[in-house]
Amino acid sequence: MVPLSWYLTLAAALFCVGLYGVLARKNAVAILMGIELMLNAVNINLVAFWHYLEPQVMAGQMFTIIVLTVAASEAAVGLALIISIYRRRNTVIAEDVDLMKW
Amino acid sequence: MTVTVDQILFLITALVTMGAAATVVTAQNLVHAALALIATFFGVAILFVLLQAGFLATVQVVLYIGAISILIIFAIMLTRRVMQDSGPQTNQQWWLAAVFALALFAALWVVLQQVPALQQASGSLPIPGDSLQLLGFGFVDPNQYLLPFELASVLLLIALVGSIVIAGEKQ
Amino acid sequence: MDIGQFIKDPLGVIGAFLTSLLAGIGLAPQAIMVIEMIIGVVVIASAALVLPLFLIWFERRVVARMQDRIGPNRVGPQGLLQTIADAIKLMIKEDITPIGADKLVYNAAPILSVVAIISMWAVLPFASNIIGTSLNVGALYIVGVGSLGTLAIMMGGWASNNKYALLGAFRTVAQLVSYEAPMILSLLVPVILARTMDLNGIVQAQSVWFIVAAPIAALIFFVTSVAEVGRTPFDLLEAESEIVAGFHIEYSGMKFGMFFVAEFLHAFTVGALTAVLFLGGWRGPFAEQVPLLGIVYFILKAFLGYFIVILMRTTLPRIRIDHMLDLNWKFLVPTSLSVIVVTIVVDKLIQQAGITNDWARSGLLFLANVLLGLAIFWVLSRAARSMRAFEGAAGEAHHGGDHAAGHLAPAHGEPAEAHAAPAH
Amino acid sequence: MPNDWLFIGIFLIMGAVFPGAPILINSLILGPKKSNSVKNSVYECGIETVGDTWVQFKVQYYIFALVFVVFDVETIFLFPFAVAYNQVSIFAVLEVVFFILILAGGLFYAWRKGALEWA
Repeated sequence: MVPLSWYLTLAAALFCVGLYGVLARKNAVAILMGIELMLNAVNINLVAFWHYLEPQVMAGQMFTIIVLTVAASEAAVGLALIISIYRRRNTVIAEDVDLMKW
Repeated sequence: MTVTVDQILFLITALVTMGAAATVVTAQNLVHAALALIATFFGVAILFVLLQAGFLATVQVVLYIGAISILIIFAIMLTRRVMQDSGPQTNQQWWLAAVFALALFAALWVVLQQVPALQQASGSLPIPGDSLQLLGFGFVDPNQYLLPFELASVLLLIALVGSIVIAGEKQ
Repeated sequence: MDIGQFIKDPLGVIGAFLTSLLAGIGLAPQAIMVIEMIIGVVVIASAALVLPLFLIWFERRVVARMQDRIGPNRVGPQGLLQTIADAIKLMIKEDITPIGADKLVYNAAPILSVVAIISMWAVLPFASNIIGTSLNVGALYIVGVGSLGTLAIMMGGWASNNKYALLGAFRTVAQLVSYEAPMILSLLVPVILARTMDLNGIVQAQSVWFIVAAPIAALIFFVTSVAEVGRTPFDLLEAESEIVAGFHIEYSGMKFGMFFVAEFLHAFTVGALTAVLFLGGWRGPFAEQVPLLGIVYFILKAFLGYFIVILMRTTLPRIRIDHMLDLNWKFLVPTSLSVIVVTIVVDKLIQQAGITNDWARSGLLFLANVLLGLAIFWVLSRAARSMRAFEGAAGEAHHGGDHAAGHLAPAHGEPAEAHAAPAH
Repeated sequence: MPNDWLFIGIFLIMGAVFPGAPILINSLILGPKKSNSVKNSVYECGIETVGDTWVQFKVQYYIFALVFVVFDVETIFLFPFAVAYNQVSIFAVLEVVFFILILAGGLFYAWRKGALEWA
């Protein structure tokens, strides 16, 4: 059998790759993709814990679906913001949006 | 230690998923990054299958590959600039980000090693055959997850209204 | 081998025979299982891929008859081998990849488009015990692999390095994505009625066909599925007279052929899915006892659906993109939402009232559907009346001037169709 | 259940091999290979290509995809409910009706805002 720690390690690695994408990418859409990776890593964790620790309680799967909902909402609103910024300022580079920067 | 079929499947899936994820954060071309993201989603779906959560695997494909990635590709096309699509796609602090991500991974790994319960979990617990029914019943049971269920619909409503207000304004 | 046993459970007999054969060679049980699965997959997949050869001939003949022509009748008896000749022609065509195309994505797109359709066949119940696999999330699985087809179109259009292909792909994806919403919603209705997502379970629950209990959902499912295939009247993706050919313009040879195969196979799969979800699938006289008879019923019902798709193609004109999207978002989605609400409420009330007879239950649900249909009709006629009054007033104000301005066709270079000015 | 998914996995792989084989036979063996730069250039509509493959898309594409995503997520919640339909009470059904009505409100809002118009 595959030990639980393998899944957790994979999820941690996926989370860190996503985090790198969020921190290092210039393009705002790419930053959002990094966030999606991180949310997926969280989902792997949730499902792995459900499978290994409490398969008769559906909380793990339930939480995963809520995370999916949040991911969908986040993608929808985030991308809408990016499109709006692009139409006003003609850029999708996160660093160029610095009007509020002190 | 012998390697079982399960473990081989897991390792292959994990390798492909991580490779695709690495492409997502390094690809110069954003559309390539989006396609790699789809591959990552698919890899995660296979992991869900290996964890015997078939419903979630299907949801992963329907929702992430069928809906969210389409949204992302549309957004990429709507905000495409020839100038910004070429050249390096990372900012000046990318090395700092890499160090930070690696440090976080190291920290998580150390934590994983120190919790014995995580090493011992064998996955031999029986999976209920009617897990789908349990899930559906849990959604509408006031003693279980009714509140998140209704809140999800409110959240979706807010996301819909907000996105239309933000993206749909006339220039 | 016992003939009676074979008639009852053909797959079981063949499986037992294969198992004993392979065990004789000395293979492990797991290996035998995998080999049997591979054999099953090869049988289903090759059947699904050979089928379009016949479907294309069938469609060409029917379309020709509708248009008072003869159709292909030279190659082979009744022109049956015409498609094979066409396939050979496609095979010896040069395979061109345009300059600047993204090689990997460009080549993966046609394969993915076939995979998306063919994978649906893995869960289709051909008979009571002849089925690829009865997945417990079958209905959702159909939606999931169907969305891979959307992805293939997007990949093909983007990778071709061609403005028109990209535009065609985007229009297509906007259409597919829009029509997927009411399709999933109407797919939910048979799942509610059967209380399972397993397609074989859905068929088994249909002692009374679900088209009786859910006629509106059946209609919406069928129409939206046809839109998903991109057939006339929803063929804006390859409207020959408007845009060049849509997303697959740069493809040649067998890669184009694969998009073609995917379309025809998808059209037939629409018929098959409608048969499974609403027309009782393999159900029919003696289908329980003789599964092979179930296959015949299933194929007949699927062909009925496919035939209606062809009739729609030959009779209806193409609709404009704004009308198409209006039809979807302002009619089909609200209607399917109200169908779901009516179904879950009425079915629960029936259950609470203790009515267990399937005919009584279906009849009551049918009644509810009829009432809902009348209500929808009433709302629509009121909306149409107020719209006419509004347009009439606008026309008076502008002396029949440019009241069509608000309805101008989208700005993607297709000629604005003549806007029929309403009489005032 | 894992066996079902093994079958699906084999099916997906085979489903890729079956259409891939004729394409490979076509491009590697049977098809002629006399390419030149004109033949390989982008076809578009027959005349020579002008400019880069960059077109400004309407934001409308995004809006439709957005509304679709919201309804997709909604159905994900409803499918498990449909499977558990036999056990739930009439009260639970009303909750689901409420759930659907909230999202129908979102659709209604999009409609009134004119977000569902194409032009």
